[in-house]
Amino acid sequence: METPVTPVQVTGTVLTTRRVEAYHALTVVAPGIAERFRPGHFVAVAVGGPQTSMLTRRAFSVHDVKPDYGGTVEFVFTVRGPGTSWLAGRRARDTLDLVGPLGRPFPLPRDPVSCLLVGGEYGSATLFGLADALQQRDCRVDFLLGGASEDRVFGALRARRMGVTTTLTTEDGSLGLRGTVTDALPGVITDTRADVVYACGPMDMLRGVTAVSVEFDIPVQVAVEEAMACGFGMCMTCVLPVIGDDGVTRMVRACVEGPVFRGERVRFDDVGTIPFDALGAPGAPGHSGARHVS
Amino acid sequence: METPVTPVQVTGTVLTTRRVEAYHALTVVAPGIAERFRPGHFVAVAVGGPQTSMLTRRAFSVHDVKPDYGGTVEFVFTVRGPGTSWLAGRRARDTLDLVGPLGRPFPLPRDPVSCLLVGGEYGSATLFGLADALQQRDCRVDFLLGGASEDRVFGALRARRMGVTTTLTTEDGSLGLRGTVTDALPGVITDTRADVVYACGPMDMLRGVTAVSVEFDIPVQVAVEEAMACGFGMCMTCVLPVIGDDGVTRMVRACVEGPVFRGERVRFDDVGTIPFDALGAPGAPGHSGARHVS
Amino acid sequence: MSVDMRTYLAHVELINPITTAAGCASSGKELAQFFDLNRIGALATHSITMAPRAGRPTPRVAETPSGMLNAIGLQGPGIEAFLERDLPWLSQRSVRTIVSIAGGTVNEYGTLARRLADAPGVTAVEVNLACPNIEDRGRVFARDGAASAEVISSVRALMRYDVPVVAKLSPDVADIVAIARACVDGGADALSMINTPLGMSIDTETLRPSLAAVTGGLSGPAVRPLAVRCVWQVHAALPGVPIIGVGGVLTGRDAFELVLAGACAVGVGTALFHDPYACLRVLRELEELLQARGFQRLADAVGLAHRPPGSVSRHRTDPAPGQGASNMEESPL
Amino acid sequence: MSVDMRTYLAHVELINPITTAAGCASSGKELAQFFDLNRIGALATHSITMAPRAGRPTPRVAETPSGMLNAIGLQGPGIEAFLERDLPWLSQRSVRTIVSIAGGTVNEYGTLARRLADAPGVTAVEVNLACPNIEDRGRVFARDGAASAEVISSVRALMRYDVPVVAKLSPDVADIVAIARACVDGGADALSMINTPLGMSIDTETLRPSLAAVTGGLSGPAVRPLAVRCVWQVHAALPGVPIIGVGGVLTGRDAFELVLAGACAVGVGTALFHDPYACLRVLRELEELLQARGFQRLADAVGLAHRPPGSVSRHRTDPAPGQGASNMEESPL
Ligand SMILES: Cc1cc2nc3c(=O)[nH]c(=O)nc-3n(C[C@H](O)[C@H](O)[C@H](O)COP(=O)(O)OP(=O)(O)OC[C@H]3O[C@@H](n4cnc5c(N)ncnc54)[C@H](O)[C@@H]3O)c2cc1C
Ligand SMILES: Cc1cc2nc3c(=O)[nH]c(=O)nc-3n(C[C@H](O)[C@H](O)[C@H](O)COP(=O)(O)OP(=O)(O)OC[C@H]3O[C@@H](n4cnc5c(N)ncnc54)[C@H](O)[C@@H]3O)c2cc1C
Ligand SMILES: Cc1cc2nc3c(=O)[nH]c(=O)nc-3n(C[C@H](O)[C@H](O)[C@H](O)COP(=O)(O)O)c2cc1C
Ligand SMILES: Cc1cc2nc3c(=O)[nH]c(=O)nc-3n(C[C@H](O)[C@H](O)[C@H](O)COP(=O)(O)O)c2cc1C
Ligand code: FES
Ligand code: FES
Repeated sequence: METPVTPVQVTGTVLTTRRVEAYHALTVVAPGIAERFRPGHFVAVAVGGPQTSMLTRRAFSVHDVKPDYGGTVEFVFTVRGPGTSWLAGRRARDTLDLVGPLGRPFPLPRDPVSCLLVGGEYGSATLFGLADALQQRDCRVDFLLGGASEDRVFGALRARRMGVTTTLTTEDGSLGLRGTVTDALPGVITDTRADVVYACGPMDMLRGVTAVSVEFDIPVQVAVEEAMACGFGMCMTCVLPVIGDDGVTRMVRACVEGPVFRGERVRFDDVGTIPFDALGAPGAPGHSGARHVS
Repeated sequence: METPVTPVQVTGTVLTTRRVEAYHALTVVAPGIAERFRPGHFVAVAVGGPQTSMLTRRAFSVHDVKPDYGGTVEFVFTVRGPGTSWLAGRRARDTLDLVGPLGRPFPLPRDPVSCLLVGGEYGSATLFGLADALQQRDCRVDFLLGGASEDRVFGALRARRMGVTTTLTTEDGSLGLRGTVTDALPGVITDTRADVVYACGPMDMLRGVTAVSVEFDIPVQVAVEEAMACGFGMCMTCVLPVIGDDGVTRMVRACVEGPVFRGERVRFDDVGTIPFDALGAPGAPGHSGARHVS
Repeated sequence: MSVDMRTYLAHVELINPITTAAGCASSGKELAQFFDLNRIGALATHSITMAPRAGRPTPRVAETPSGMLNAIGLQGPGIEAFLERDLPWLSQRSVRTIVSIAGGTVNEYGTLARRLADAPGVTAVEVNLACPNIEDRGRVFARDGAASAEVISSVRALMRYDVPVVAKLSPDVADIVAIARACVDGGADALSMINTPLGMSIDTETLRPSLAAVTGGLSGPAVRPLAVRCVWQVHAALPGVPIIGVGGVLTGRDAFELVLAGACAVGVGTALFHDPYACLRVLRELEELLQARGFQRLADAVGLAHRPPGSVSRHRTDPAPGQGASNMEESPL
Repeated sequence: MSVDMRTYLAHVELINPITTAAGCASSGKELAQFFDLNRIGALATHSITMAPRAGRPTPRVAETPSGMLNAIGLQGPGIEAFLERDLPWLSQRSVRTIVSIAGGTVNEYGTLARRLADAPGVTAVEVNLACPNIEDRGRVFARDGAASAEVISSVRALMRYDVPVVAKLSPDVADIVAIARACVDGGADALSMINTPLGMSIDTETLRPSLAAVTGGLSGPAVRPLAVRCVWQVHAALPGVPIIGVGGVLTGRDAFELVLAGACAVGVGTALFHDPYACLRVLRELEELLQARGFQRLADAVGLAHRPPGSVSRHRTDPAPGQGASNMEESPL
């Protein structure tokens, strides 16, 4: 695994805002983040401006970094709640407060292997930087991107430009194959002779992608999305059960130990629970009686 | 006294923003408020935008109403805390949520008397609409405006255009007479043969202006400024001790019973206290033991 | 199809669950400038005391993050003026009126109840327990189950039997359920929660407390999580008792949150200072939210978040239990 | 001229009053990425328990207006791993460390204290009393003066005499002063307040509690008025006891507010999640505010808002009382 880099806090100027299908994209001047960026990193963005009632940062994968203005960072997002709807209202020349780059990036193969990059909805955004890095190492890159409908498949065009093959799926059949990326995955793995799978998207999708990859016995790296409050390892909000090298399940933080994990190590079925055999689980031998009221 | 009009809530578009010396002025399209406006009215403005942590509205005297776009309202303000600093960042085409017109306006004399309008700092803003109304009734209008320094005297130019005479004072002597409006008042009353005084400004100034007017035995109407949370009579935040027609002191709400009062009725020295002889004062006969913890 | 928004405070039907919070709509006249008070479930008065009260000195209010502190000190004209002037004004307009009362002794609360007993136009009496008990070194009634119960049973005994008595509880206690239980045992027909927890702020310019009264009650969205928790805990323990949920409601979503926690009515306080139409807006938004989620009746949503996950049927058509369905916690589904 | 920012927790000098709040800076390593931990007064650890703990299921956090709810459930590696790994890491870097401990019984707290007694690098022990007492039907220690006192005296008895024991109090009690007094009588050298009051929110999409644990602790600026009030009340009653003020501090102004109320140190919690540099920023802003108001020493501002109006001298040059001047309430001026 790659070692984490030191994140920095940057108050950057919004350079451009644009709509990409159902998504919004913001490009922010943030040299300190851009120079440290590696594929898989995310940023944590303060929302709401001065005197806002919204305290927690919002996490977004970095879609792109560019050298302009000393270094810019772009992220792509969908409007979900009040924070993202505030972000959607930002205009060029507004300032934005980012912390990043955060998280462990995607590990890159040493050899020029064949890589299948699987993305669901805005999860695809993080895959293009990865594709770049892989291609620089002479890896073959194929894409499998999906979404609920045509406008929710992110990056189809760019994938078509970069990938040897690009397969698209939509649940309503409005673009590409009807169904999910998981449905299409076995066929694509076979067709592309993938040696390794990288995936980013909703948990359900990552579970499915992992299951298929395991069946094909090829390594799979997933970038998970867990609700976060800080993004840099201090609040313990973003934990999920992951099996360590020693076979022990621990509740690890998606923001610093992740967001990228080896798929088969993530106990997807137990996400949102404390598995009884996790280290320090209630009832486990030696578990402390202490319980904080909150 | 004038009877209050029914206030309305309006989400209006900011038409123009401008700086006037040390002050900011915002003109907002708000027909419902403009058409009901009478001199002395104020508006209560929501600040901070969606998801703001600032709940209470900010009160501002109406400086001007114009018939453009169905009716616009202008107010003038100084940046004090986070609410006014947010307002200072508004630009044309932003929207603003106003409630108004609020409060009891200035009572107008029936006869064409000589009126002296005394303003301190941004308190002057409310006097120009009044001057208009008085001149329409063929009253003579003179101005006496003051502030800490030249840039804090609001409306000197307009006063010079409208008033028969205009006297300016600054505490640092940077404009007009050195001193306060209260210092200059006796001379100006004598010179202008004022029959009535109207005043708006800080409490200290209103106290002084009232004292001088009482000495000269001429009626004085003051528009007070008390901290407010609602502006329309529901929260009981904005009370001050005022003597009623029956001679009894009551804690009355500046936002609905005021902001305009007859100067001699306001117990300026007791503002910020509950005078022992006020109706319902603690210790007063029959005073209830009940005390709400907050 | 519109949602049936009726609710019950004990046997008293309200056309909808939205009320003003006590002390936040003055005597009602001010709010009536903005809309017809008959359109909301009920209007709660400010807390009425025996004698006229001038209240606390100013500054009385300080803004805090997503909230405000107030120390108004129950300014009001006293019960006689209220009965002569304010209550008739409301009752002539058929405004459903929850009369809030406040006293310094058990006796004083009782006397207030007796004075209200034969007044027309009292829909319910809400007992503001957040007052210091002058017979117990100023210990606040609401922080003491036994004292609260004593007040409630005195009021219950003296109030007309067909007028529900609502106990208004404060959150700054170690065990809200114990206090709620004591009030219900004392005869409370319903509970209202939360009153403002005690807070304070200091002006860093003057280096002095922001409020003349030093401390004040904290209200607004900042306290909503406390209100939701109190309503939740009390509804879980006393599922049959109607609860007026109060605390930080700005939107229909917020009201819905309290309803899901177990409130069958919702009081809007601080929001009124920001938006005089808040009650109507909250009502409309709540109805829209219920409708969007397939509810036919408000009653079906009361306490719904208590059900185990997965058991929530969004399209109930079965008749709900009699008393405003605030005991749905126990119903099988 | 710069302000003398030193402060004291009992006899222990801190170079400045800013600490992290327990549980908000994890083990310290994460924060150390952003700045040198020696620049703040002290780092408070998350609450250490006997055994490793996996904590609560997710979702563990919900945003609320100007605050957040958390139910982390004291996830941590347990005391042994802490002593082997985390504490040495901190002490090698000479980071002044306030070790927070949490237990389910008086005994467990005692055992934790005994394990810490001979560990190097413990600047102070903070006793997190917001844990259910499994020997008293899960009643939270912090809500019960006697139980709190028992825990504190057990910890005080077993901890090294020269390491101050700090009692961390919760605001959701009827009488914070009574609890504070009990802790001081039990041997607490200092107090820390406030821990998070219990709150809750409900997701109006899923119709279920937002947190897996249903209820959670409310933190952030929303609770600052409660923190200021608690610090004020306790400082008024126990002016000689050093207080770490915690709750909703985002800026130097907020820290100053707690200092004026009576805190001689200030913990920064939730703000760290928003701004990893919050401690340094708050420190700088606090120093600037003090300087702008003519203070030469932080100690001179502690509890200053308690003085009668008009008595505040902004340019004190007289020496302040020995123990961190937290008893200025009593000094004449
Ligand atoms: C590593 C990572 C990368 C992400 N990348 C992207 C991206 O590239 N594009 C995109 O659109 N979204 C992305 N998300 C999800 C994004 O963070 C949430 O959609 C966003 O925080 C919602 O904020 P809101 O104010 O609109 O919603 P609200 O529901 O109001 O958010 C309230 C709180 O919950 C947290 N929260 C809510 N949903 C999520 C979630 N799904 N993940 C994390 N925190 C959540 C927020 O941070 C906030 O603290 C990513 C999340 C993670 C963890
Ligand atoms: C009837 C009336 C007319 C006014 N007209 C003007 C005007 O024309 N121009 C102008 O610059 N100012 C005017 N003020 C004062 C103006 O309301 C305050 O300056 C403003 O509310 C400060 O808000 P803030 O967020 O900047 O400060 P903050 O101190 O952060 O405000 C916090 C809270 O205190 C209240 N508050 C603080 N100071 C005052 C005050 N002096 N008066 C009322 N409420 C206060 C605010 O409404 C808010 O609720 C008027 C006040 C009143 C009562
Ligand atoms: C200015 C003000 C005055 C209040 N007066 C009373 C009162 O007289 N009686 C009472 O029981 N509660 C009173 N309250 C408390 C409210 O009824 C309500 O319980 C509390 O404010 C929480 O609701 P909110 O957040 O919607 O304001 C008052 C609150 C405020 C803000
Ligand atoms: C995520 C989180 C974890 C916390 N963990 C602990 C803890 O382990 N021990 C403790 O005493 N307090 C804990 N607290 C409470 C904080 O130390 C602090 O008392 C409270 O959050 C109020 O301060 P704030 O508003 O600055 O966050 C925690 C708070 C949060 C938000
Ligand atoms: S989001 Fe705070 S630890 Fe991961
Ligand atoms: S400001 Fe609310 S009553 Fe005057």
